[in-house]
Amino acid sequence: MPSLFVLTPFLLLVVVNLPFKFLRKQIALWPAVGGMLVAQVVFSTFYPLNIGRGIADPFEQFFMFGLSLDSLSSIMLLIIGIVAFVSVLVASSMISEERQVFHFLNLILISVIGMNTTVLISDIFSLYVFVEITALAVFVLIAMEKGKFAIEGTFKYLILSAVASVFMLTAIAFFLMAVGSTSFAAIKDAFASNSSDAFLLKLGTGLFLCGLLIKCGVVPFHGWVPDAYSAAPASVSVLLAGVVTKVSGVYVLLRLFGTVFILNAALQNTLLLVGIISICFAAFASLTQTDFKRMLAYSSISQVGYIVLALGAATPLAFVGAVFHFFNHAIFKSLLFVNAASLEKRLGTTDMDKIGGMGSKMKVTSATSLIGLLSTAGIPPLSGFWSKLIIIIALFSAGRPVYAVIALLASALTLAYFLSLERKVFFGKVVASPAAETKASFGITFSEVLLAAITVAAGLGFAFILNTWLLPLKEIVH
Amino acid sequence: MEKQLILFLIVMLPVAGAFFLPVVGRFSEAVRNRLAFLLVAASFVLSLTLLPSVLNNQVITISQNLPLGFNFILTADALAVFMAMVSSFISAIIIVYSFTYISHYENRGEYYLMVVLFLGAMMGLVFSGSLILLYVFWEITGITSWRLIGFFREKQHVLRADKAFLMTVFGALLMLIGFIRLYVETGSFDLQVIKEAVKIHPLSGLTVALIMAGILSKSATLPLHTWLPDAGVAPSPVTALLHAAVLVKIGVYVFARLFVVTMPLDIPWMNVIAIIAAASALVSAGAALIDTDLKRIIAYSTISQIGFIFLGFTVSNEIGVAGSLLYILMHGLAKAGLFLCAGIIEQNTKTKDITKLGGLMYTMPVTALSFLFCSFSVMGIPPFGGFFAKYMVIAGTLQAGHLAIAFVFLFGAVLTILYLFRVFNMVFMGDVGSSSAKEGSPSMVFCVALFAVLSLLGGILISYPNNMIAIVIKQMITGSIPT
Amino acid sequence: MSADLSQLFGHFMIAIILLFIIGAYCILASFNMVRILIGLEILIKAATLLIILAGYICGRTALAQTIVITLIVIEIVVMVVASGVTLWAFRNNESIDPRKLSELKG
Amino acid sequence: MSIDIILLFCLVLAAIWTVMTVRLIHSIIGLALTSVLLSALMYRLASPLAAVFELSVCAGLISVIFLVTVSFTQRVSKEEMPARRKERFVRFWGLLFIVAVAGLLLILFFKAPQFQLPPPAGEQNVRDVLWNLRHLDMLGQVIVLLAGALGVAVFFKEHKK
Repeated sequence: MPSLFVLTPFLLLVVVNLPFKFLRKQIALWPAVGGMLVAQVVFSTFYPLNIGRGIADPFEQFFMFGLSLDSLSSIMLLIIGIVAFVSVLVASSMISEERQVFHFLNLILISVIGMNTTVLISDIFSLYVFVEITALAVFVLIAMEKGKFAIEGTFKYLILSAVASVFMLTAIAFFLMAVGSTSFAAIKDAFASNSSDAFLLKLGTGLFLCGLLIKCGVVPFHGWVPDAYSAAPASVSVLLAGVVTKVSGVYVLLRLFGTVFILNAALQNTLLLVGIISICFAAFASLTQTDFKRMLAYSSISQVGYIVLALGAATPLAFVGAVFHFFNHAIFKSLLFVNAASLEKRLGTTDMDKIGGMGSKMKVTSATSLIGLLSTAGIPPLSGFWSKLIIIIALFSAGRPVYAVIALLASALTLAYFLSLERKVFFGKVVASPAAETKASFGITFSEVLLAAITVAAGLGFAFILNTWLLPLKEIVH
Repeated sequence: MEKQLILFLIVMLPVAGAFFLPVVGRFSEAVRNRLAFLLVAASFVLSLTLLPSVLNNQVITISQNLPLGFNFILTADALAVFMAMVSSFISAIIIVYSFTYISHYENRGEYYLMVVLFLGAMMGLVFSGSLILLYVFWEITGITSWRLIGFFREKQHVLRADKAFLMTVFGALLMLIGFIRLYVETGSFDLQVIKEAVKIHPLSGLTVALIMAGILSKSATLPLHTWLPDAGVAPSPVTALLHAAVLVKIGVYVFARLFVVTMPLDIPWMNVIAIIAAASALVSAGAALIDTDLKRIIAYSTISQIGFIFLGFTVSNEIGVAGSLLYILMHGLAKAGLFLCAGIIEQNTKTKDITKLGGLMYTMPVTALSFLFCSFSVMGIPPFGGFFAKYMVIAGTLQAGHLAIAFVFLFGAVLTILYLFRVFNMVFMGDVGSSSAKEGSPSMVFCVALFAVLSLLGGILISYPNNMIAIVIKQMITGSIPT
Repeated sequence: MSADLSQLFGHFMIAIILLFIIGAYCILASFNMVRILIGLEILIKAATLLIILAGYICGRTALAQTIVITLIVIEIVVMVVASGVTLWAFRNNESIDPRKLSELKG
Repeated sequence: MSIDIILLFCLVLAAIWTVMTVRLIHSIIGLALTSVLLSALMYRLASPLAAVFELSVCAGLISVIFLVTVSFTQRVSKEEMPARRKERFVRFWGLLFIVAVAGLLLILFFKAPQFQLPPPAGEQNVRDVLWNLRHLDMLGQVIVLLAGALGVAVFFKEHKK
């Protein structure tokens, strides 16, 4: 079963690249990729409900992939499916040139393969390989239009990501040296056995953490995030902000530091500190932004801070909260980036000083952005509230009340900058825009409504999500 | 079983129904308006049907266990039903008033959505039996009032709406910290569990202070009161709803629910809160004396009266608490009437500045009379309802032996009389200021007159509410103070 | 044996750490995008050497070699993409000085 | 042991030259040289297959890529050269100093044996490992090459249009 999530997109990738003219027609390409992603969403939803478990994996005999599917992977697959689907939807209404469509879909497929494999893997080097594949596909995606900003954003992202990779490689080398293997199980055993190579393990953990913090884009290493997010084309920024940096940075952090490595006190404190600084610094930084997408990027840094903070608490409940926040954040941040795409398509800009009074003209965008913003700020009953609440309760229970209080009060800051955004963009006087005003496309409107619905549903039905995916996580956390 | 269904419907009808209103509004405005009224009225009628069993000392509970102790619990006891009836009744009349008031503005669909959702959230808050549910509904009222204050979309309005939202959310976050501390100490958000746990381990002062911060911010009491006068930019029915009937009473109600019923506070805490309430009452009464904006004056008056309600709860004897409950009812009726009058005046004269108004007595006599009646009730002049409430609160204070505080409040009451007479004098007496003024639409005037009449009847027929409150008190006090 | 390996490890570590310093310095101090990529290459070289060394020390040279082979394939593709980006940065700005890129942002 | 130390020394020197040299072409040649030395070290560390890969791909292919990039982008006139040289030397003097100090410190640090290293385990054939145990990495290589091909298509092909 797990290898299907890798092989299906791979087969599709091969088919798309076969030299038949009719296969390249847009009419065949969009539905194929979209359908594949919908299938992924459906399967990853049903799997934890015990429906898909009976199906034997026919490929397991031929390939020794060593993939494993647990509830953490399955919720990640769900997120990847949803966000990639939305990104494809948005792109379908923004890209029309045939060559570009072809490139875009190929790269999307590659990045989906990369992310799917990343979340299923149980070997630390293969993990690196697929994180790198995802990153590569995304570099090309961001730079695809080759504008000045796009190229600059890509270059910054590329260099920092490569430096992060070097950190991770060095760490992998130390693990190999200490353990003699690169599989998660062996590394976990080495941590548990407390052998004489403890120094090498510690060194590796520290280096890996550095690499991952760059990939996550949390505060001391956040320089590339706003550039890359705002430079990318609309559909790509949805993918990038929604899943790519989350899977290749935050997921790996969750997987390794939550379930494989054993955190000592110093590491916990580091994570807590990095988390809280990210939350506060990025929230303040976003207060001063004038570009919609850059503001969202800083908000993203701040929200990732919550996940890192929860990981620092190092309790199963905090881990549950972190994964829940991951899910919510992926959904509502994608929603907000789709809103930005909608504004960009309509007005040709995302500069908030040049936009105003769109509330009456773009009703769907306005309403759904409100849901996204309130959810980000953690206002109940939307989904963001529950995950933040769990994280904060976990911090309290773990005996870190100061961090909990700061994290909670930072939501007021989040609310403040989002209210100012809302005021500038959707209320106030209508500012005349130079670009021709076109009607919002079906693809964008549909994805806005879809993501907003998921946000509301996850808020009202948080119990279902907790019971299905998240509470079982407590077993895999040590 | 059936009672539980009713309880569920009281909350869910307006909450879920609200979202259909904009959809219905696309086809027919009239149907939407009536549906909005029906949803709110249904809440009132259904609460009324719960009354007999609740007065028989029954407690109706719906409980659904959810993971991590975030249980969904609705509890209907006498206090909750009383509060629900008061707010849903006032809201229903306000909706009738807004049929014509709001009919020539944009975004009507959003208006009805927010008002009905607000009422639904209020019902949920009143009946919620777990802290987390209470917090959820608390924030929903925050969201809806934010959109309602910024209803006219002008820059200044939106800024003030944001300010109100931020202040209440900040307070609510502090309160949430208090809730989480309780949760970590007792392992549950369930009020019943907490009630038992608190009997063994008394509350820590920090938790009380944090929760109080939330309550004070929502009920616009002294240190956190500035958002309320600014919120006067909202449409008048909204301000009536927010200030008088529902929003600020949330804080008072939660105070009663948590600190009178569930986990009674110590005497020193009660004294501190009484002093805060006294300061709040005096300062805002002073502000009301000098302000010239009609709606701001009434808003300051609300802050001042909220002080009285707090006072009644803090003395924690039967007569004081009964006075506070009566106060919630009477003040709600009278203050809603005042705001709706202000709405009529504002709409017909296009100004809220009382120095520019005058002589409206002759052009809008019914409104003038209603305003006077409602003012009498707020001032506490017998035989209006407000008199009995004020009398009982101060009597309770004296009975508890707080002579000084009672005097301060008496002074506050005198100030109330002063500033309300000043307003009445400047708006309705004297020369005819603007000639174009005329009486509002029939349905609006009817609503105003209804509130005025009810304020009077509430006083004359004081025995009916009083009997009911007596039962409520019995349940509250016997539940809270073990004898 | 153990002491021998340990000494070997020491010598190699000195060289590897120096390579890391050189590469990092090159990335930080260069005003040319191609030079930044060269610095990156040196960093990756150091990591490669470390992996091979690790394989040798723990006696899993086969594993280390497969890892390095995959790593080299990834490395070259990264460099191809990075060169493409550099090329377009030059076409957009007539310069491959990263300082000029940052000035554009404002 | 001694040849290893000489190779390591040369490796570091080559890297320094790569970074310090003024002309980009020299830099690229220096990088290739570094790769060659690295591959020799790999051979010494019982990893011949990886060494061959390093030699052919890194020393060969990457140099070619860089050369192509430089030939597209490098348009420095002859007159600018002396100024550039001066600028570079000023900028990189710090490197020499840092490397010297760090080298000394590291030599002192690693003098005493620090680590308890595990004894070498049984050896496996590279082909077996690559083809039988690490299918996922093979798949990864295929996909990475595809991504690279797309990158080439996006960045280099459009130019002809």
